Amino acid sequence: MDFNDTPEQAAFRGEVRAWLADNAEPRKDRPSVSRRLDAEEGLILAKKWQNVKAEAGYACRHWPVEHGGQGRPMIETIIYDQEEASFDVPTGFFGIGLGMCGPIMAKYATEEQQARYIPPMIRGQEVWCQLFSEPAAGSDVAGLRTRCHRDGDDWVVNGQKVWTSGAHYSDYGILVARHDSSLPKHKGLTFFFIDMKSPGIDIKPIKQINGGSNFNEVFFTNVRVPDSQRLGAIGEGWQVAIATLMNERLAVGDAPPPDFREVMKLAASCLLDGKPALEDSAVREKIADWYVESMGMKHTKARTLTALSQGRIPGPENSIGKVISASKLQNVSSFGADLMDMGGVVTDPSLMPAAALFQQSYLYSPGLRIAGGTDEILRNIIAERVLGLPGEIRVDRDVPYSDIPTGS
Amino acid sequence: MDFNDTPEQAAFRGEVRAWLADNAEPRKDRPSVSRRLDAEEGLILAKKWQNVKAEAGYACRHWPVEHGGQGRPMIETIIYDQEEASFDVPTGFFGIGLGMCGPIMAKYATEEQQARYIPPMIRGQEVWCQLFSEPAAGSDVAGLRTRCHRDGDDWVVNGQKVWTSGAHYSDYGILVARHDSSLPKHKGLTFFFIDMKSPGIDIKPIKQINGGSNFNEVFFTNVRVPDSQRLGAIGEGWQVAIATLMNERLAVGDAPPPDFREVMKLAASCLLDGKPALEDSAVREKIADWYVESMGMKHTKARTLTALSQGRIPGPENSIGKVISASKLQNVSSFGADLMDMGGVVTDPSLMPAAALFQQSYLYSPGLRIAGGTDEILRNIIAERVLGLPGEIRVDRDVPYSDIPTGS
Amino acid sequence: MNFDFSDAQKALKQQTRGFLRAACDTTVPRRVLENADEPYAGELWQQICANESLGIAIPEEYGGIGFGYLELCVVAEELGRAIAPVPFSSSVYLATEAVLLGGSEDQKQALLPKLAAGEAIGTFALSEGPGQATEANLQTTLKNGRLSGTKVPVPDGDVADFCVVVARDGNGASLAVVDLGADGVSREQVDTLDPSRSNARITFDGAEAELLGESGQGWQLKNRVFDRAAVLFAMEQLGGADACLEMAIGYAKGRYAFGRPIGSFQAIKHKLADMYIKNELARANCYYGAWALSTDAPELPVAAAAARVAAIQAFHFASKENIQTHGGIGFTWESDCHLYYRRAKLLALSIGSERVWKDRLVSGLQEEAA
Amino acid sequence: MNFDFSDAQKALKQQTRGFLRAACDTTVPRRVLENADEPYAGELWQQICANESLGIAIPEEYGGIGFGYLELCVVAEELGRAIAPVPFSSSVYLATEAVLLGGSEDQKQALLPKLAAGEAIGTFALSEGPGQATEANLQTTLKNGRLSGTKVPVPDGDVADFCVVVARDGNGASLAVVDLGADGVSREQVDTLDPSRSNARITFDGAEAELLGESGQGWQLKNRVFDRAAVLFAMEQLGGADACLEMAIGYAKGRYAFGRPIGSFQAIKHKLADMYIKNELARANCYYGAWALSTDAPELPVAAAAARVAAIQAFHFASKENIQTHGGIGFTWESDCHLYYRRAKLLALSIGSERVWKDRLVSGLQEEAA
Repeated sequence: MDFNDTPEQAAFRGEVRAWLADNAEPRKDRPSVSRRLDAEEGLILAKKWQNVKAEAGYACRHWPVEHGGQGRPMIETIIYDQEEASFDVPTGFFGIGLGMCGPIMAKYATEEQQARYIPPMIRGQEVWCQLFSEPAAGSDVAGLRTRCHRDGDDWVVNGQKVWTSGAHYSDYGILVARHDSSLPKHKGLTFFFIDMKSPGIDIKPIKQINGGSNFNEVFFTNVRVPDSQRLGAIGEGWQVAIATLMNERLAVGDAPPPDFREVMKLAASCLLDGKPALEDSAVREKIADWYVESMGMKHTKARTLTALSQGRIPGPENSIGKVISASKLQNVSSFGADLMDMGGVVTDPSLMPAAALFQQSYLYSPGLRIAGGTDEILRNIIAERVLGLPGEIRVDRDVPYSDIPTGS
Repeated sequence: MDFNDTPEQAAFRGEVRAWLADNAEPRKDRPSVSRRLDAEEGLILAKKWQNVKAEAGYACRHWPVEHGGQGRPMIETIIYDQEEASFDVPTGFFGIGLGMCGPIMAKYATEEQQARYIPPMIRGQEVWCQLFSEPAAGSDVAGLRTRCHRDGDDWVVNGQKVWTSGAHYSDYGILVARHDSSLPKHKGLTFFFIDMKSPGIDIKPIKQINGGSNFNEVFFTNVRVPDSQRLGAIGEGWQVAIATLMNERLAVGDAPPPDFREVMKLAASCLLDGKPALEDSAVREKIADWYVESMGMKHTKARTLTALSQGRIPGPENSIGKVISASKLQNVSSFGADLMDMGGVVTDPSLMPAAALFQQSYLYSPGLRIAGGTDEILRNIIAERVLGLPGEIRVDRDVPYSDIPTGS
Repeated sequence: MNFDFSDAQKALKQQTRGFLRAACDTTVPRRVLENADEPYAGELWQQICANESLGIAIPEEYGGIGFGYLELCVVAEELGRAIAPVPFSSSVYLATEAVLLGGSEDQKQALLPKLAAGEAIGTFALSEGPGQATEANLQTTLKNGRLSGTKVPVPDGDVADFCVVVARDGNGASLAVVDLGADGVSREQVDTLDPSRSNARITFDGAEAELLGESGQGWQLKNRVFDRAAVLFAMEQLGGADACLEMAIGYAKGRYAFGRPIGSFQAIKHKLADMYIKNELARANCYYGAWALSTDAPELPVAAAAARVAAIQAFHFASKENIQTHGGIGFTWESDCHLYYRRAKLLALSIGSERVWKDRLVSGLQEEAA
Repeated sequence: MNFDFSDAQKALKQQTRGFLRAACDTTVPRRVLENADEPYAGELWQQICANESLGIAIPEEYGGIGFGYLELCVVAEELGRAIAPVPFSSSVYLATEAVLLGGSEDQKQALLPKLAAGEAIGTFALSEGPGQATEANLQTTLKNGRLSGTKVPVPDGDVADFCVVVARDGNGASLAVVDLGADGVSREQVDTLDPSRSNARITFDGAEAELLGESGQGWQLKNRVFDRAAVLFAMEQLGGADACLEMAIGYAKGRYAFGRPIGSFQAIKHKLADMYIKNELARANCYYGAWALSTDAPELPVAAAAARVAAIQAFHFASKENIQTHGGIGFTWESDCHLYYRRAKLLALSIGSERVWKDRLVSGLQEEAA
């Protein structure tokens, strides 16, 4: 065991650090540039920065050269990301494109399409989104209802998608739709990439319970998509979607703070019965629990990085991350508010410890337990794919889609 | 709301109290008579006491007069039991007979059989047991394999039952067996009462993980049962069994100590970091949690008693009792041992607080989460029968029993 | 043994539920939540006044209808179920109880009839910002009948007519009544997790105030008020928790995934069973607390704490797992899930958090054992 | 970044696993559990001695093979998986570490070669009965080189040749080495939750003992020994937790109810997923602890506490829910479930309970932050 870089990795890290020092500002103890700006300004700056990175060869460094990457080992991309995290650079718009759409284009699109679409994606010139979930197809993605039918060289799409992050600023999107309802649900799906500026696409932001709007509803009314933008064979949409979702699960990041650190800080300044809450054993036990969870996830990631660094494929251990971190965020938030006792309901940042971070995350955290796979679906996945337990009894597997009970 | 007796109830309570004072010793701060004696002696004394109670009209007071009861309201039986709990009387052998077998005999046996079997049951002269569970049919009781076939006026039973409490000292038992494997599982069952001294019955005690043996395996080899001892029609065994199990769930008692009281006592005498553990806030929070659960169950029972006292049928609220109390016992036990720190593993009663009660219940409590319905089955029952949620998808409902997958 | 509400109390409950179903469906708390200009639902408050609900537990001699606390508990449970956006808890559970327990005859005569009629809204101010308020760390002072200091959050402090304030004077903690329209009082709405119930930050700058109860006995008096209020808050929380369970059951039955209702999956079934279990534990403890409140039993401090702890736990769990049961839609503003999730936290922190009440509970058990 | 064991360490792990699968299937701990006369598995212990496992982390100059702690961790994980009934933890994690950390050159020369060869079994005595041992409440005294007092439970105290004892002398707490065969020592087996590992009650009545480390520094030295032992105990617990998960998965796949494997029900699936999650959290913390132990990193106190806490939680959960997954059969003596349930509690209380380690963890974080 050795937490140090190899000489080669250390050299690369030094190079990156130097380049970042020349090209960006170190992070300071204030909101990051992305949080200081509104989304529109943020997007402009983020596109610029992504282009600078790409020019220097640091964007998607592990992607093949012909796609605009450098064909270097994955660990170099990770080292770059680790170093970039110490700098205050504008980010946050390209995760879905680079994490999900790029890899799927690389696998299924023609060479010409790859040459056309992937380089601008890497350079931040074109933003991509993902159109899978529907109002009646959340955990059960394959139950989706959006229809498509062939019309000449085109397909015509009608229906509704939901939970599409970035739909309103995206140039392109990947989409799965149902071309045949008489086939079993997983067999009647076909996959496309689409131009988000196509006529017939209507985008509405969704207001979340915390008041923010990170997601959209997207409505399709006779939207025409050329057959050349089909990815995979007709009826092979589910396999393509599954490959994409696998990429999504790898891309899921850490939960945002507060975590045990913020609770410790709060508990040091809060009094309980006249003594600092940090001396209270019930508080200490909670901090220890969350520390163990946080470090467990951190070191689990280190195991994954080790595998990547050695050119191996990571094991299933990463699957536990979101199950743990989403609930932890909700519990930490609630606990932090409770430590503030009767005053814990106030959300005015100017009046509150940590600028009301605990209160904000109390409202935000329920979404983390749902987005990207609910707690329940993730436990199913761990049980079936990692532990090898048998699947659910399925009533919807071998019948025509149109015969599956929907309750309506 | 009024926790006092009605004048009539108060009069009855006074009468009972006086009678008990004349006929029994008050409970003292030492193990009860049943715990001081071995099972054989205990049984002899318990039979005597049950007979004394019955002669005085206090045994099964709410049962009809023709069965040996007094035809009085249920609340009088409860008042008697409440008062008896303050006296050190030998009990513990008649719960299954009076709680499950008696009511089912009263519903399904002939008048002659009722006259023959119920009065000696009430008087403690004959002990009954229940033979439902099997090695391959635990939570799925209806999956049982014990076979019976008709031979002249008799039925011949072969197979194995398990988890039968008191089989070795019982005179009679109730039994459900499969008469036809070509029918769906719930339809091929028939119900009997049997003489436990019949030839071909072989009883072996089961040793539990705590070293005790409260249960038995019972093997049946060509055991003959007269058709006259069939309860319900041929093929109606499941309905009879279900009616019996309903009685069982009402009869499930409180979990034994330790509870919050014992934790408080322990915490008052144990030091943590040099101070009484009872001053430690993590300990106090646990005590509060368990107090709330205990009182919640106690007051829930009071709601049930109120319904019985008013001649109404209790609601479903009692179903929560075992789910809560079994896990609580396991958690309290584990916590108590932890409070004793490195010394908490010792089981020698002479060296340990509460005579090693916490250690004993650590080993005993896992059984409570399983016996009489596992945590999982009970949550299913609450969800389906109380909350009205839809049932599981069933693959074993409408196919011949012999076609149901068994994994072997 | 009669551990049940009377037929008349049950009828009152049904009647209140029917009234609130008509007058306060979830569009009403949502409207208040979304409009900063509407601190509470005025027309609903008028109807509640007209129903004489404010004076249920106030003796007739002071303008109330003198029913009793079991009746008040029944109404509280229904207001909680409806997540009613009105200053009922501040005015009835806190201000009224404080005056009843600590007020002089003159104060009772002056304040109670107005509270009973809804002519005045009262509230109670303890908290002085994030962190547990204790007798030792009180910053607000009462000197020569003048209050100075800042209280935040004060529930309904922006709309109340008067406030009972916990302050420090020469003898320790004391309670004082202050007219919120008086000179030296400034107040502003403060944002909270649940904007359907308004809260204020109130600054006293030498505002005239009148002692309520004995000087130096304010902390004990506050504890007695909070013990009584704890039962009533717990009843509201119980009602809210039940509403969440009903909502979750309804959704789980009607929402299909993988060709079957999601309520047929054990993960959902057992989640809702756990919700039911917590709600039943809360109900049993709440009803016992209601009995102890109504009879002023010596068991009240422990019974109130147990009701409060159980109800906090039940509503917290039910409101968050109701969102989870709904999945994505539960995280949207349009869904009603968040109305309960917000209210659960607001009520959980009113009159002190779970840990404070757990500590009081165990202290009470120690006193009983001593 | 290389957060992984080396190929050689992995090979040692496989080899140890293979050896224990053959030499220590569950009939071995069961035999020791059922026979009071067999305090540990003698022939297994001989094989472990022969494999030179006892001296893995002892430098060659003291008769060990001087591999290092990562190798010892790997062996500990496998011993834990096999719930091996041998005095390994007492002799290797506790006695050996105490001598290595606190012993004089003479003491090292005298004791380590015997420990490495298995010619002597050592152990460590802190607890003096139920309740947390602290420096202030130690009753055992060391005066003029003589020990007096009672220690219980002492792991393997009935079979060990010598013991490191925490005692009070004029300068505070000190460690002392005592020959358990000496005059003034009486010992008897004491019943515990896990009879597959023997424990003793040892009474010292003026027994001759030799100071280990400086007088008055015993508590700090004990803490350093326990920090190191905590990682090794945690590795054993991790192995045990993994064994429970494997056992539960196997049963859930093969046991049918309602016409389907019980592992196809979400209640079981999610229970086993939770077991996996806790085990993975424990694994990550344990491996990090192993790194800190092997490099004697300044992070060791916090890393050891985190490994210990996570491993206690994982093994506790896995051992109890393994019984639950098995249902009735899991509650029988014949099933192996209880072997793990007992061992989980024994290991959870050795060297101090979860709460003690949580407190150490947070204290360590406070020191790091200071």
